[in-house]
Amino acid sequence: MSAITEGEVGQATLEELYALAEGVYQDFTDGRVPELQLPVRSKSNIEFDEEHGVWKYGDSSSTRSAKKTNGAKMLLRTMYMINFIREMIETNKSSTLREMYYISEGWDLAKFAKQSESDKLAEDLEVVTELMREDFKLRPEEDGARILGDVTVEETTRTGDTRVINCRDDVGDAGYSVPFNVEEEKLSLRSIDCDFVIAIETGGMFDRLVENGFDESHRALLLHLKGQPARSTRRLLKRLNEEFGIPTVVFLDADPWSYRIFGSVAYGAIKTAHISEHLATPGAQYLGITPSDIVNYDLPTDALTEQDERALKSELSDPRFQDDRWQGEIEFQLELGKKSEQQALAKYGLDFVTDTYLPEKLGEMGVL
Amino acid sequence: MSAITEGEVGQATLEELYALAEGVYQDFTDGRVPELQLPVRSKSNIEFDEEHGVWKYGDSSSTRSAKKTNGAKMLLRTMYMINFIREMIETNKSSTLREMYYISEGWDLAKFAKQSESDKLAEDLEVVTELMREDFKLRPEEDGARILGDVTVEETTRTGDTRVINCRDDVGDAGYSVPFNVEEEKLSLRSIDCDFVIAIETGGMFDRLVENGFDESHRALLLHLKGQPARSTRRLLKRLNEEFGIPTVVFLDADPWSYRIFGSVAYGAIKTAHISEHLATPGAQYLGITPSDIVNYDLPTDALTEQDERALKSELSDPRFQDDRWQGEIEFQLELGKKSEQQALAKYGLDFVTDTYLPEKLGEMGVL
Amino acid sequence: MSIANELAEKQREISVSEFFERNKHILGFDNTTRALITSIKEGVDNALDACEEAGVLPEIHVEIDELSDDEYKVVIEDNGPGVIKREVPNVFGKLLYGSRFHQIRQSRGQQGIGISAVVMYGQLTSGQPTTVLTRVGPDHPAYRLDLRIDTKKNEPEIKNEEIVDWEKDHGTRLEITMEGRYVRGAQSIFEYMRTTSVVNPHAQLTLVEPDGTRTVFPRASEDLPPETVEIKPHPQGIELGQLQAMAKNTEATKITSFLQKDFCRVGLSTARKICEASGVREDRKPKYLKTDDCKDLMKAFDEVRMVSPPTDCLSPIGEALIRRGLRTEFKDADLIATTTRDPEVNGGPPFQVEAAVVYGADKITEEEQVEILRYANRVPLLYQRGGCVATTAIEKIDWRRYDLDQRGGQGIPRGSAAILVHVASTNVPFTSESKDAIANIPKIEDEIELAVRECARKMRSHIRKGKKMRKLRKKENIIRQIIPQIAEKSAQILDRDVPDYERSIANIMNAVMVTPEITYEQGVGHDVKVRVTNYTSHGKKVRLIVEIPPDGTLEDPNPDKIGLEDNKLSWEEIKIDSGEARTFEYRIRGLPPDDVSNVDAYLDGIDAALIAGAEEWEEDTVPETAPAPQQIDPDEEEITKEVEV
Amino acid sequence: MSIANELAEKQREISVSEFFERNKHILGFDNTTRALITSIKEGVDNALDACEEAGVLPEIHVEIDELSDDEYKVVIEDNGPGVIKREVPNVFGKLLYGSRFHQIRQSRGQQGIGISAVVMYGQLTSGQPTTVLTRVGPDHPAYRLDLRIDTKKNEPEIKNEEIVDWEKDHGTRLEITMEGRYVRGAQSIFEYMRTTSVVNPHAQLTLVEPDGTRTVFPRASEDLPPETVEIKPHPQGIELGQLQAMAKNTEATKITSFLQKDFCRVGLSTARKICEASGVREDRKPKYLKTDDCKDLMKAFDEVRMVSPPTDCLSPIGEALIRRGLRTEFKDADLIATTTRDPEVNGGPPFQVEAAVVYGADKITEEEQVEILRYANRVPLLYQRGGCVATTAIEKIDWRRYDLDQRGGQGIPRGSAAILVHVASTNVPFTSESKDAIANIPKIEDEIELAVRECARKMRSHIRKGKKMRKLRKKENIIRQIIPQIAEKSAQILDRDVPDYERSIANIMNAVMVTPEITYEQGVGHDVKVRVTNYTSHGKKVRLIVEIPPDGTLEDPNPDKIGLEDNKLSWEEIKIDSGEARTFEYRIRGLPPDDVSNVDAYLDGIDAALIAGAEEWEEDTVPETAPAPQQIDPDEEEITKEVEV
Repeated sequence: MSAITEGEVGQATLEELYALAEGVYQDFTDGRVPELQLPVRSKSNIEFDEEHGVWKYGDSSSTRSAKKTNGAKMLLRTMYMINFIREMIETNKSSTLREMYYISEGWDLAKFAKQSESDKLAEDLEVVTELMREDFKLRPEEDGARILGDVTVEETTRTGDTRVINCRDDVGDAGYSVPFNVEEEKLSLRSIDCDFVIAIETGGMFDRLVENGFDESHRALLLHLKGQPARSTRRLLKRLNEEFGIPTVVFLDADPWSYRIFGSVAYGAIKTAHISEHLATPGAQYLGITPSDIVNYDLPTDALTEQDERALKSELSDPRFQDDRWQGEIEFQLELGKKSEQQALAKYGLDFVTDTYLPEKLGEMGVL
Repeated sequence: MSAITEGEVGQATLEELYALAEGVYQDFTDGRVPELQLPVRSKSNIEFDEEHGVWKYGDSSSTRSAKKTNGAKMLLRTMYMINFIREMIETNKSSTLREMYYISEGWDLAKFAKQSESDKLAEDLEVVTELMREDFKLRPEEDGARILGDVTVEETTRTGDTRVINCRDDVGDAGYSVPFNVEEEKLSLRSIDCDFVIAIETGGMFDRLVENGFDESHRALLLHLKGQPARSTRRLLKRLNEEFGIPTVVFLDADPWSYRIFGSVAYGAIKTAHISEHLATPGAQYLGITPSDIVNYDLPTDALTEQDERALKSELSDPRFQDDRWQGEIEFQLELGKKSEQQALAKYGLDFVTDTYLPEKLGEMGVL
Repeated sequence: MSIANELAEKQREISVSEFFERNKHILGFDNTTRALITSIKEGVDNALDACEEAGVLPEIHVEIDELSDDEYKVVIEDNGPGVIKREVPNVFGKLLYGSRFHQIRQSRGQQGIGISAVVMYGQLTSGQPTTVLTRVGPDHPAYRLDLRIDTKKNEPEIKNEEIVDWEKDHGTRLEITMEGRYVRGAQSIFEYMRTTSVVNPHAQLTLVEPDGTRTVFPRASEDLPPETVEIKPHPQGIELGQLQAMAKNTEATKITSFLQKDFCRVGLSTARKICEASGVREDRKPKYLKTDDCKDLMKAFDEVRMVSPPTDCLSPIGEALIRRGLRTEFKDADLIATTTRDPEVNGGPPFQVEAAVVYGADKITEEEQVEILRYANRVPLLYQRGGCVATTAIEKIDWRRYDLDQRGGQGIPRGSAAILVHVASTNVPFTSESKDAIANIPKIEDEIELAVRECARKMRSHIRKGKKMRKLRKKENIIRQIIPQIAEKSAQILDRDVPDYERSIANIMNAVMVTPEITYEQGVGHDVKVRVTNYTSHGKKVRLIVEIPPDGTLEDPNPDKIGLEDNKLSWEEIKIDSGEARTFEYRIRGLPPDDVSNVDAYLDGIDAALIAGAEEWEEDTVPETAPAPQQIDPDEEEITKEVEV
Repeated sequence: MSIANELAEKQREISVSEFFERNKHILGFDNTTRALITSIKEGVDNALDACEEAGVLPEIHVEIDELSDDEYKVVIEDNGPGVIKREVPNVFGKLLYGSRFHQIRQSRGQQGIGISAVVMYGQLTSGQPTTVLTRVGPDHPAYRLDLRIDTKKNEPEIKNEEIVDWEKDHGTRLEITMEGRYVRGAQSIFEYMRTTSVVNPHAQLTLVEPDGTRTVFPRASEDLPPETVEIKPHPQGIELGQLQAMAKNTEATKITSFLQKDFCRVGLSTARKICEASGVREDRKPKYLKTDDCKDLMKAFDEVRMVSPPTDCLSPIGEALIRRGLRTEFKDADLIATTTRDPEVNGGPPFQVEAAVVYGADKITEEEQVEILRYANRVPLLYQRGGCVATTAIEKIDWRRYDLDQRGGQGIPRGSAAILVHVASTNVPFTSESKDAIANIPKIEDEIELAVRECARKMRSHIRKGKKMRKLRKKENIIRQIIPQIAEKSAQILDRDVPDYERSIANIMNAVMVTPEITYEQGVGHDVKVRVTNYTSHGKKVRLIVEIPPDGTLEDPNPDKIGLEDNKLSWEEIKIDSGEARTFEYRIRGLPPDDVSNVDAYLDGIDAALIAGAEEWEEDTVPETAPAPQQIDPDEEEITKEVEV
């Protein structure tokens, strides 16, 4: 990795943002109605990017025009936000998305009504400039992941010191807390002595694998996704996979929301399809729980709710889930009408997951 | 702290649980309807415990009798759960509450319908035996806290090694992740070089204080509560306060739910009033945001919802909130009809909280 | 000439037939669909009245033929007493002519308008006369007459008349051609016939529809309704103007005999008390009474204590028959609750209200408005539901109190229920001569409300009792499974023998449970097993009593030492030890499958609080039968003597 | 003796007064409260009819005195033409006697029952005769008669008769004593008088209540409603039986002259066509026509083209008067939409439906059911709302389509609206003689539905137009604030001068906006300012036209070069540049504050798509006045010649 200084990143970001303001300014000068073009950000407009092996936005676009009251408001907010980002870059600060929402208190008519509006605008800016939120010095409230296993990282702290940490020997049983910025300039990955990475949905299961010593017994790097994983988590998974070249397996519940998590890890999330090549790990494999597991292992289940069914049907038509295995599993689950959780394996005792289930599944997948 | 071995703890726990089974057995032998007596676990039955300076359950009790179908079911479940705990203690295992819920799959009629039922039964067992969940080898799904600051701890890992960690110098910017068990046998507190502990509700604010170097500039130990704090977090706060004798301040949003958090930190939570002396930090002080702050600092607000108002009124009659300051603040807020969040301070820029607000408030409180 | 003179020249008398011809919608001829229904209704009501008056079990045949587009021939034939030839033109060809108008007794027809109006409508729309075929007995010829009405004069015209052969000994057959439209559905001839059959189980009705479909609504009871008796006006039920008219027209020459002869419930002593109270001399001639005298008498009527008028002028359907009719309609209903109110006789014509509530039938879904079945003098009311006092009385009730859904606590409730209301009266106050809706008379509304509420209360207690019993049975099931497991598990933890838990179980249930089980087999009947389990901690002496459906035959009771009285089957007292159970069995023959859907059981000898699944036995439980006509008051007898004097 | 013989002995004729005496609820005397209302209603309706027939502006005085508990004296006095002495007993003392029954024209009373029924009710409940005081002109004496009805015979009896002094030149005064109960509220005499006054602005009504309160409902219009004309039956509106009766009673001796003389819209040529089409010879004597001949004629009536019957027998209220009446009631209403349908004349008696919908008045809250105001021949209907075709027609409409709340898309909707329905007819088909509800005649229901829907559509477009305009104004406000800020901010980021944004703004709005502003000042009137802003990117030539309320006076238009035609005020065409605005002003005098609540504006010269806040001007916009009686058809004229031949 070539070393990139923060200053350089900042200047490039500002150039992109100025270009936006320039467009609006020019519209006024020419008597046109100012507008912004944005790709359509929905399932219907994502395409497979052969180069990176991930899903990205296609060519459909929508126009945000000052013709509509809401469009005009968003344009004004965009101008304010560009101004704010400029200030942060110039003073070397960063801000949470929630803080930015409150910052807008002073923006008069451009004030946001809800945080979801300001979050969305930040994403829009990413999309238009093809930059990442981190470049704008904006970060989410979300917690970063925890990892535990024999990997050594080097973190550049806020004070500028570098700190080398082994994520098994230098940390407690709770593991290493990943910072919200995991880009090279903040965190570099030194070395690893694991055979694969296993990303886990729930903390309970993460702790179970820690308690049962799965990291040592099976040479695994354990990573806690904390539900729908934060960008930094997905980015870290991507980097672990790319930089160390070891397999990534994902261990989730058997329900549509978990499949969505897997989709965002392996293929790219729809909301962040503009930066899928940075966030998605195309080689990641779905370990379980699969709908077939529900039957094969006779797991405790809950009935699918109407919402679940709608979500499953929506996934059936999702371009990312078109391969035969996914189609077969989802259709099977709809037929079954059931869902199950990873901790349901406890039905067979606390050690079943590490002694039986994971070795069997990893064996099938050729990872063990 | 005297060293207590795990084996000793286990034997004492089992004695208590056997006593319960004995009572039921005796009821049958005498032809009585088996029953359990439990303290009433509500706001109406908590009393101030002069000895520990915390709020604990009073004398009101309710009877769970096999006369009612539900009572009979709970008694059966109690028997099953005692059996399961015995097995864990004997094999030196632990389990998440969720895992236990799934374990009950094999319990036939005693199977739980929802996890909330099994969680509640575990709490009931604590109440009756006057032991803690940790003694039963049960732990929650909840994430532990993160701390950052100049404190050194020694963690006994699952492998039995001890590991010494300085929570500023040996960790990344995300801080040290506290394990789910923070009892002496797992975590001991070695030394500290801070003037006070500041417990913070949101991750965004925690990261803001980290980014702005508040730990170093004001000699503070930062602790992220993560919303309603887990037991282990409250236990840790208690231990930091007791073992190092430094002040604890709590920095939350200005809404009834945050006051409830403060109540559980400082006075003892109603749900865990049976172990308040282990979990509550009577010396903890509420720093803000206070309803007065909303007006004094002219903060952005949301209107109180009906739920908020009900919660505030309920707090007005809560025995824990009877002192004049709380009564005054809550009544003022009801009059105001508004609430506000700690990140709302960003209205005045990203540094306002560390440069102005916290120093002012800490000064008023006599901590700085 | 003044304008008034001009106007005066236009003044003319209007004949009653002209009036109704113009306003035929008032009589129920709003449109062609309805006209056809109204015609059948008037004909069948008339036929039923005639048969009952003559004491004949009605057999009524209705046939509708489509002659051409919109033109139908309607045939109504009965086995009634027939009409003597001389009266035929007046009865069928003159409006406001009849036998029942001046009688105070319950009958379907009253005004002498209905059937003549059908004849008038037929002639108006088809131009054809009506054909009447009638015979009054086997020794009399059968006559066939064609007749029209001269509406300008309200007088019949006979167009043709002959003696014909007829296979019937007696009866009447009408053939009327008219414009019409034949439909099926909620408001239809079929529906009218079906609902009529529900409350007239003694009649056999046959309907032949235009497409040839023949439907027989068979006779379900061989008993004619008790004959209603004509009564004289009661002093407390008349108005001043009526009293004046009666006084003017009486044959009596003294006030006292006038009061005794022309009123009911007035004997000599009562008549004297009235005179005394009013200050009118006993020997005054009624013809010469002044308005003020009459007013004084009216006041005295209210002051002097008098026996209520007799109620044998009324003929309610009776709760048993209502239930049977509704059971035919709602076979799977969970409950049919009925009420027959006492006749209401003070002031105005006597009337009596009956109501029923059907609950939990499949054909009425939870989300829809409840069905309302309205009857007046055993005649179903199909139209003008919203304008009827039966409906407004139901709408006023807050049904949420009776566990039905109702927006804002008023209006027609929603739920799986049907409500029946029957108003019987010597003079039902319809809102119009089309007899679609009963007028909003406060007293009638009150009575309907009371009757419906009574049924609603039964429904509510049924709903709640059902819930309670289901809960108890569930508890029994669960306790019998769980308690042994608790015992076993506690023993396992302590590594001891399993303790005896039976006494604990008895302590928990603490009730004597009665659980009936009914099985039906074709050709055999209903086999009923009633299990009585003593879930209390002590032995109990109990006596079981069950109710047997009135029309069923009891067989093979076991144990066979029984008593049977008023449809109540009771066994000898028996001791059941704590934790023990006994089973009582019997069979009921002769009832259709749906007629026995639950068992009303009673336990004697233990506290009500310890009984589950049955009622506590109380001696005064009254058997339920159709209401009997009231006894004539002794005071009534005096009249005869007086008149003879 | 056969049973039939026994029964026959009881058969009797019933007089019409006996019938109605027994069934007085049919006439609206259900209870004492209602009896009092009905009595006033019959008296006032009669008085209004009489005055209008005589061409006199009605002045009607009603007074109710409480004599004792439940006994009232009712006085109704009018300034009508009076009744000649000879006719008094029949008019007031005989049921089914009157002048309007045989006439085909619109009037309130029709059957000759109403007022006699009041007399009968009075005598029945109080025993007192009715007193009639009447005078037919200044040259005639005033007579005072006391009379009763012999209900057994339906014949009047005069009890007393004298000539008296009376200050009135002509008129009639009735004094009737009766049992009653006086109430206020939704169904009351006061309410009847008030709602009557709403649709009879030409009448002055005075009410003196028992407590002495005197209320005058003043005359609001000096014009009598257009006089209605009596017409003969139209061939397409009669039934077979009617034709037969007419043929039997005609004086004509040939079919052709029968058709011309006794029917309307039949001239010689039409009569001949009918005979030809029916195959009935022209010279046949009507008296001897057979049923089949009549049927053939009936068929021919349908085949031969005929002009519709004249409609000057009807007298609708007219949209303007309905609006005025409703505006008095609902002062703050956002909208009053009205419709007068064309008369419906094919088959049956002619009738005409008017409807109005009031929207957004404070006194009707959003959550409650809408108010329904029903009228028949200008008479308000207070009772039996649920049984009336006006209500069922409203209930059938899916009001959710018109933006009102309605559960399940049927039933009475909820919302801040009131619905008025008026049915005018030569023979309104009431469900009963109490005239509470109009019967469910499909054609009438259809017309009501169409009329109400038309108003509902206007209401919906008003609701939506309001929403649209509010949106546009909001947009204008926001755009004028936001765009400059965007420009400024983008300049700040780029560190340049603020660009000119006006052309961009014009591009955004792309409309010519019309925004009126109304201010009212006591003693001055309504000042109206209409601002027209050109928010398009090019200059536009426009002409503004605004509607002036018909009863207001226009003052000070500015600019003052204007045209005024049919209440439409128009300015000269003017050019407005892009981004510019012009203001037009005028004043309206002479209207109450609430009468001008919005401005109907039109723009001429630009595309409808570019107009905001106004309508596009279309030349054919028709001025709105009360409907004029139709012209008599020329074919009608032929008759006179024929008859003379």
